[in-house]
Amino acid sequence: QMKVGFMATLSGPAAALGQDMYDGFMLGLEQSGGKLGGVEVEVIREDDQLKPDLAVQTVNRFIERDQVDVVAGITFSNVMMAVANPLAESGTVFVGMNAGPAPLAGERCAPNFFFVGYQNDQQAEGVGKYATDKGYNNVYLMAPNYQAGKDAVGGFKRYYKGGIAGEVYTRVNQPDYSAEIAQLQAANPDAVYVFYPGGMGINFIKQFRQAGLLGKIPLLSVSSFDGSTLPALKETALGAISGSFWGADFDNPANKKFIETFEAKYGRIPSQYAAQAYDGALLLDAALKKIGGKYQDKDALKKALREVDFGSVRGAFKFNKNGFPIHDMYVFEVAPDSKGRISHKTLQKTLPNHPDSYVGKCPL
Amino acid sequence: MMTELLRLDSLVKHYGAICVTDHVNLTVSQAEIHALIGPNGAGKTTLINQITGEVPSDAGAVYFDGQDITRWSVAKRAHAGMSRSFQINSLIPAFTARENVLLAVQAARGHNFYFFAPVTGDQSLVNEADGFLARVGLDAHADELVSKLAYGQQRLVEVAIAMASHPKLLLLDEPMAGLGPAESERMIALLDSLRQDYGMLLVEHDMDAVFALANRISVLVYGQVLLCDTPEKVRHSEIVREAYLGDEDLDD
Amino acid sequence: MTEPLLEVNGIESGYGVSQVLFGVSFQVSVGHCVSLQGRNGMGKTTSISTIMGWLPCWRGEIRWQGRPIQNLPSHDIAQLGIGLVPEGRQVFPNLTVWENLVATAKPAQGSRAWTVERVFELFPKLAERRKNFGDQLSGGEQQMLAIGRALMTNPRLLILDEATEGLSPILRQEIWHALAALKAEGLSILITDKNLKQLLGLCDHHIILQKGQVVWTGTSDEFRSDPGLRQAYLAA
Amino acid sequence: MARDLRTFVATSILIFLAAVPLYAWLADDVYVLTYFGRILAFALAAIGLNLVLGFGGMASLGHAMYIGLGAYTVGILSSLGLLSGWLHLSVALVTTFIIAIPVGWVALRTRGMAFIMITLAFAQLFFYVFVSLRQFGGDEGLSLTQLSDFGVLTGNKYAVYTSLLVALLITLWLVARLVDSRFGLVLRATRFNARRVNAVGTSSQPYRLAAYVLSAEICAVAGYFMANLNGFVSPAMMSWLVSAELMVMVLLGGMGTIFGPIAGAAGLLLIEDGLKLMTEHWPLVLGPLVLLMVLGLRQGLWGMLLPEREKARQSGGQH
Amino acid sequence: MTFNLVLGQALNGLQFGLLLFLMAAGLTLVFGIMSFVNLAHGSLYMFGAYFAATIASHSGSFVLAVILAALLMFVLGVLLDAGGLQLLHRRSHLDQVLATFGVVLFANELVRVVWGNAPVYMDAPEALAGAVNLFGVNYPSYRFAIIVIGLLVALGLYLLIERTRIGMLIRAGATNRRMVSALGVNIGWLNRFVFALGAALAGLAGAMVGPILSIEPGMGEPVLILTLVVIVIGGIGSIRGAFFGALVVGVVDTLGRIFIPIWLRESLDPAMATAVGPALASMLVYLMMAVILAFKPDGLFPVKARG
Ligand SMILES: Nc1ncnc2c1ncn2[C@@H]1O[C@H](COP(=O)(O)OP(=O)(O)OP(=O)(O)O)[C@@H](O)[C@H]1O
Ligand SMILES: Nc1ncnc2c1ncn2[C@@H]1O[C@H](COP(=O)(O)OP(=O)(O)OP(=O)(O)O)[C@@H](O)[C@H]1O
Ligand SMILES: [Mg+2]
Ligand SMILES: [Mg+2]
Repeated sequence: QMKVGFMATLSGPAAALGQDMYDGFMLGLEQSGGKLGGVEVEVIREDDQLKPDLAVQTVNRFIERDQVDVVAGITFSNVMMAVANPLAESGTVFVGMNAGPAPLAGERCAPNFFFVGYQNDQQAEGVGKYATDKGYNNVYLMAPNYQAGKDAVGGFKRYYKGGIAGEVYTRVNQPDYSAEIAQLQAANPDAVYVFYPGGMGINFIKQFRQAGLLGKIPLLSVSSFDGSTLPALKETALGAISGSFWGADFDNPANKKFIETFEAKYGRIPSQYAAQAYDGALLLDAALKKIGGKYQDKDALKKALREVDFGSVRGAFKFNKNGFPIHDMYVFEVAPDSKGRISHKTLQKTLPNHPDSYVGKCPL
Repeated sequence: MMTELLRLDSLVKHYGAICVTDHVNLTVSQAEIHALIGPNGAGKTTLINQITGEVPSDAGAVYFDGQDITRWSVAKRAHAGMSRSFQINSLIPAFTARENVLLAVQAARGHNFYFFAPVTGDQSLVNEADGFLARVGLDAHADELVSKLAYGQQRLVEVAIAMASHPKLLLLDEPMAGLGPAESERMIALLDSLRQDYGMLLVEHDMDAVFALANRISVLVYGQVLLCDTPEKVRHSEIVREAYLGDEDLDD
Repeated sequence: MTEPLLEVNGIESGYGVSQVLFGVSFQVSVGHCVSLQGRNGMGKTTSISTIMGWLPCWRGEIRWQGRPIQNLPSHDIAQLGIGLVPEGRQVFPNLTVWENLVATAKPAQGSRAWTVERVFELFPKLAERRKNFGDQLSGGEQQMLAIGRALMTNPRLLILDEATEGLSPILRQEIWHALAALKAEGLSILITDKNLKQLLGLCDHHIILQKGQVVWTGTSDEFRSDPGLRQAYLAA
Repeated sequence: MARDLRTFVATSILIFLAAVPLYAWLADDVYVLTYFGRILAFALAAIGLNLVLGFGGMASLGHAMYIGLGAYTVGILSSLGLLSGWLHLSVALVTTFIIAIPVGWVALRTRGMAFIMITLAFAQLFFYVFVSLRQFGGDEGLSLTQLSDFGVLTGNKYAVYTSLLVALLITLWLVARLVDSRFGLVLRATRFNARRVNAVGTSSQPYRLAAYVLSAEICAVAGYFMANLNGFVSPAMMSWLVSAELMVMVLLGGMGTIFGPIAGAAGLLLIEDGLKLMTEHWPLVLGPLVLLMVLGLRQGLWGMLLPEREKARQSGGQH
Repeated sequence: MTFNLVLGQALNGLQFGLLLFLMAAGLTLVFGIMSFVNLAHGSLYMFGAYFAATIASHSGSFVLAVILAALLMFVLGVLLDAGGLQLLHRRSHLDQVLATFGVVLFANELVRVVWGNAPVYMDAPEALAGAVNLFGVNYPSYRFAIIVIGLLVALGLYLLIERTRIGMLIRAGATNRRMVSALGVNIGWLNRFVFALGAALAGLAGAMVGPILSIEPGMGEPVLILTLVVIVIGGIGSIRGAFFGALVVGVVDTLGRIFIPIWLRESLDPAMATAVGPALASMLVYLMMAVILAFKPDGLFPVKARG
């Protein structure tokens, strides 16, 4: 029996993401009959409570006590950074399902790390490209003042060639944006680009709309108006643009099956977080199949993970040498889906076969 | 002539429009009990607070032992040899009677930055504290938490603390308040026995005590010293009788 | 006229695990004044606290006009018509004098009902300080306020625990006069005080407590005629 | 009798903690060292907080800041290539001293709720400073490429655990002596009545400040150990939630008791983990449990074992 | 920068302040006046928001949702008090902190179990969707409604506490419950009423902010901290203090957020300015609190007397 240590943020305000990841992963597992590559699997579920020190302890337990074969999950970058060292040192296979911080794609990349989600900057880069394609020449940038926010702005700027109307970093978990919105309005930009995950995004867009700006000024975003917040936003977010590598309306067999079974089981449209984790399960399943279920052979498993084609819900998928994916970036518009529910509608592909920007620094 | 311990030079305190102490002049000498009497709200407690420094004065000066201490902090004044009891009990409820007194005893020995040796292991400190408790007749209650003592007993702890910091001057704000007749008598005897060692400023509404103890009496009315004289004179002063004493039979 | 208002029968009570009262009994009749005496720490305040429901009554019973009231919540006890002037004043520091008086006031039926004006008449000093907060008052002023506050509930029984403590002699005399007048109006009084002479003048009955037990009870005349009493129970 | 019981329980707990490395070695289960190491580190910090909160009545909601200072000293120095463990420790102590004095001096001007909030404010200031220090990882923290260097013992989990345990025992002993000393008497007195302390001629402020600085130092040592346990430091260690958790540990264990913080830290963390094993919705159980403990125990886990009189002492004699 | 810009932003600050006051009002009542440190106040606010969102989505009426949410919270307040919190009224502040911390844990998890992990939906009513013109500034009408309600609550509370006998009794009870009850007042009921009123105000605030903020588990804690800051800066124990404290925090925070980065950009090199500016702006409220408390330990508008 193979052991998978699954750790995510499953409590606190950000628990929605972790829960989606867990649901997605378990769904993938269930579809292959509770087995991965024919091997009976025991999933040890742990909540990191978004506390880095607790996460380190838990990962140590996975490695030292439980002696798991695979560590999976991890919702937030700061938790990822905290556990990167012990994971890299132990050599245990790690399948990351959301957080993809830059240092781990670059100088601190490790041969046992496989990020089935995305590198943090990639989605932003796609939106930057979109803004350039649209011919915007005066974009206003906003993000919370922490590393992920700065990365999201940096990624955008990397592919955006026009001018910048303003660059504002707000307080983490700021409730009120009226002053910033007034300032933004005064700058009269072509478009606004924001990175406001979770509750911050909800606060922002509600207030943006009440100021009468939604629909007037194009609103571009990443990780803000996604599957985790749309149910709370509904028509409030109609028309907002967001960048990702996956959308619920993707028309490929893997995705169709995923959407169908997920909705049937959980009664909601899956989010990107569920999709990534589901992909993680598919990935493990395919890799293990390839090596005939010999999960004890770590090197073979790593090799298989790196090479296997598992039929991702996002379509084309390939691991780069740093363990981060090369995949297509898209932008979406918040719009009603075929059943009239508010979801994402694919607008266009922006960056096909897009590698991350840090792979050059990876010594592997 | 006795040496002068405390001299108040024209002390003033206003609260808003009310002038609570109005240019008060007063002296207390070594080995003297100077009683301060006056109607309720005349400013007696305020005056004591001004002397100890808890209430800053608006004008005037306080001299103690020849020094101008008007701007000194509470702790510094206390350290220089000025000690008070509070009109309303102000003890450490979670401490035993002994610990309460110890606090004062050790304060008198300079700073307390001794982190290591247990206080109760220092026999000289403990003995001294017990000595003061014995003097107020509480030796049997040394180990009781003061919050469990009856009100009257707590008053006695107040006095013991006041003595324990080796003061030159005792400022006593209604030490008899809350004491029964018997305890009052005991307190009077106690204060009487202390008079050689300290100068005392005694605020009290218990006239038996005042007339039994005081060498001099000052009468404070509306913040002003109406009269400062011997007990005999004060007792028979018509104004004092009218403003303060009424027709209380003093020879009860 | 001697119908009992408050009866205390063999109550036992204390703090936490330490027992202080060991069976205290007495009664206060309508229109009577009763004094509780004893040296410091003998249980006077504890008796009063138990009557008021501040302390649980472990054993025995307390009756108000024949109805048992021990261990009722204190507000119910107070509502029966008991006004308390507690030991240590306990005025509300964050209320003004005026607010202290009216906050818990209860209207009374009779023409001689206590009102703010009447309290200010009794204690003119309070009128001067009506806008001051409780903790800005001098000790004596607080005592006046505590008495005024109790009177404003227009009680049938007034309990005074060391109510003249800290008052100037002239004011003390006024209080004694006022109490005499109140008694004459039919108010019942339970009082502890150290001014024996005044107590003897005012009260009909005296109860002496020693170590939580009643050791003597009698009238003022009986008290006066027993010269050993003072020495035995009240002196040091 | 109660005293014997307390001695018995305390010794059992300490013996248990001392037996952990032995078990780890015999059962070849290094994880128990990590696990109980974290409990020890929190217990150490809680002892520090208890010094001001429990004995001095100063409810600081900012002590995580000192944990962070201790931890970041290790992180920053080792990222600069300065590895000596003794250097880390002494720099942590000195930095904390330099910062705790002015912070404490200002904060101690206030009391009660204002003190809680001003200590929180200072902690938040430092929190934001470290969040914005990009060169040291910002909010994503800093991985230690190398732990504090102690020769052959470097990074040895047994050594880290054992030294942490020794540090805890020494601190425990020092605090036990301290509260009974002349200094301790003044400190405990200020908790209940600073006015009285001043009136006897002891200016209370220097004593409160000294206690504050001392407790900050203890927390810094705890932070130093946490950095070495986790091999990682991050601003999350100094978030107000950690300060709050420390406070909960002290209260849960029993304010102003010597052994309480250890009981509180172990209690909270163990209960939390135990509940997590039983249900995914563990806070649904933990919450009411905490509430019931406050209502039922009054003086915390350790206080439960105290005799009546000591309980009364803790509550300032009120019933 | 123009005077108009500053004025406009000052207005934004004022309205943020009023939003804060609305959230702080119930807490002031329970903590400031009744002296009960209720960390669970944030949870009550969260429940208010969830109740309102649920009622609004079922009934479609926003007004009904707000009113019912406040009423439900009043009832819940009564139940909570009767169900054990009353025992905490006479405990020390620290006991209250610990016990209500337990309640917070429970409440957040309960919300997660009942409503799920994800935030829930609530929108402003149609009638308030537009904007009004205020001093030449275009103002979202919904914000305007919040300002009006904030002011009404402030006035109502002020009158209740300072001008009524209930208010006097509440204040008296905060310092000496025993004495209040010995004067014939059922302090238990009084406290229950105040607590429930506080809960209703929290519910009202939660319901009112539903359309502009995210309704999610744990939404109460950041607000709790901010409102505690407001109360302490204003001076514990007075409605006036909380009101002005909220305005001060609102204005300083807003102006700081906007203008500190601008000033820094003028005086430092841009890279430095983008690094320092937002960090400084995040610290501003706490910096302000530290400075104010260092100089005025009792806050800006201390109550005249305290027990
Ligand atoms: N902080 C204050 N603010 C306003 N007025 C005050 C303050 N403190 C005291 N007072 C007033 O000053 C006057 C003098 O008070 P003080 O306590 O000195 O009187 P006292 O002579 O000690 O009276 P007593 O014999 O009743 O104790 C009183 O009328 C009191 O109301
Ligand atoms: N809060 C308390 N906790 C424990 N014991 C107490 C408490 N208050 C009083 N006692 C004890 O109860 C006994 C009776 O006290 P009580 O206050 O009733 O005396 P009293 O007769 O009113 O005396 P006094 O004249 O001093 O007011 C005393 O021995 C005292 O030690
Ligand atoms: Mg006085
Ligand atoms: Mg008494």
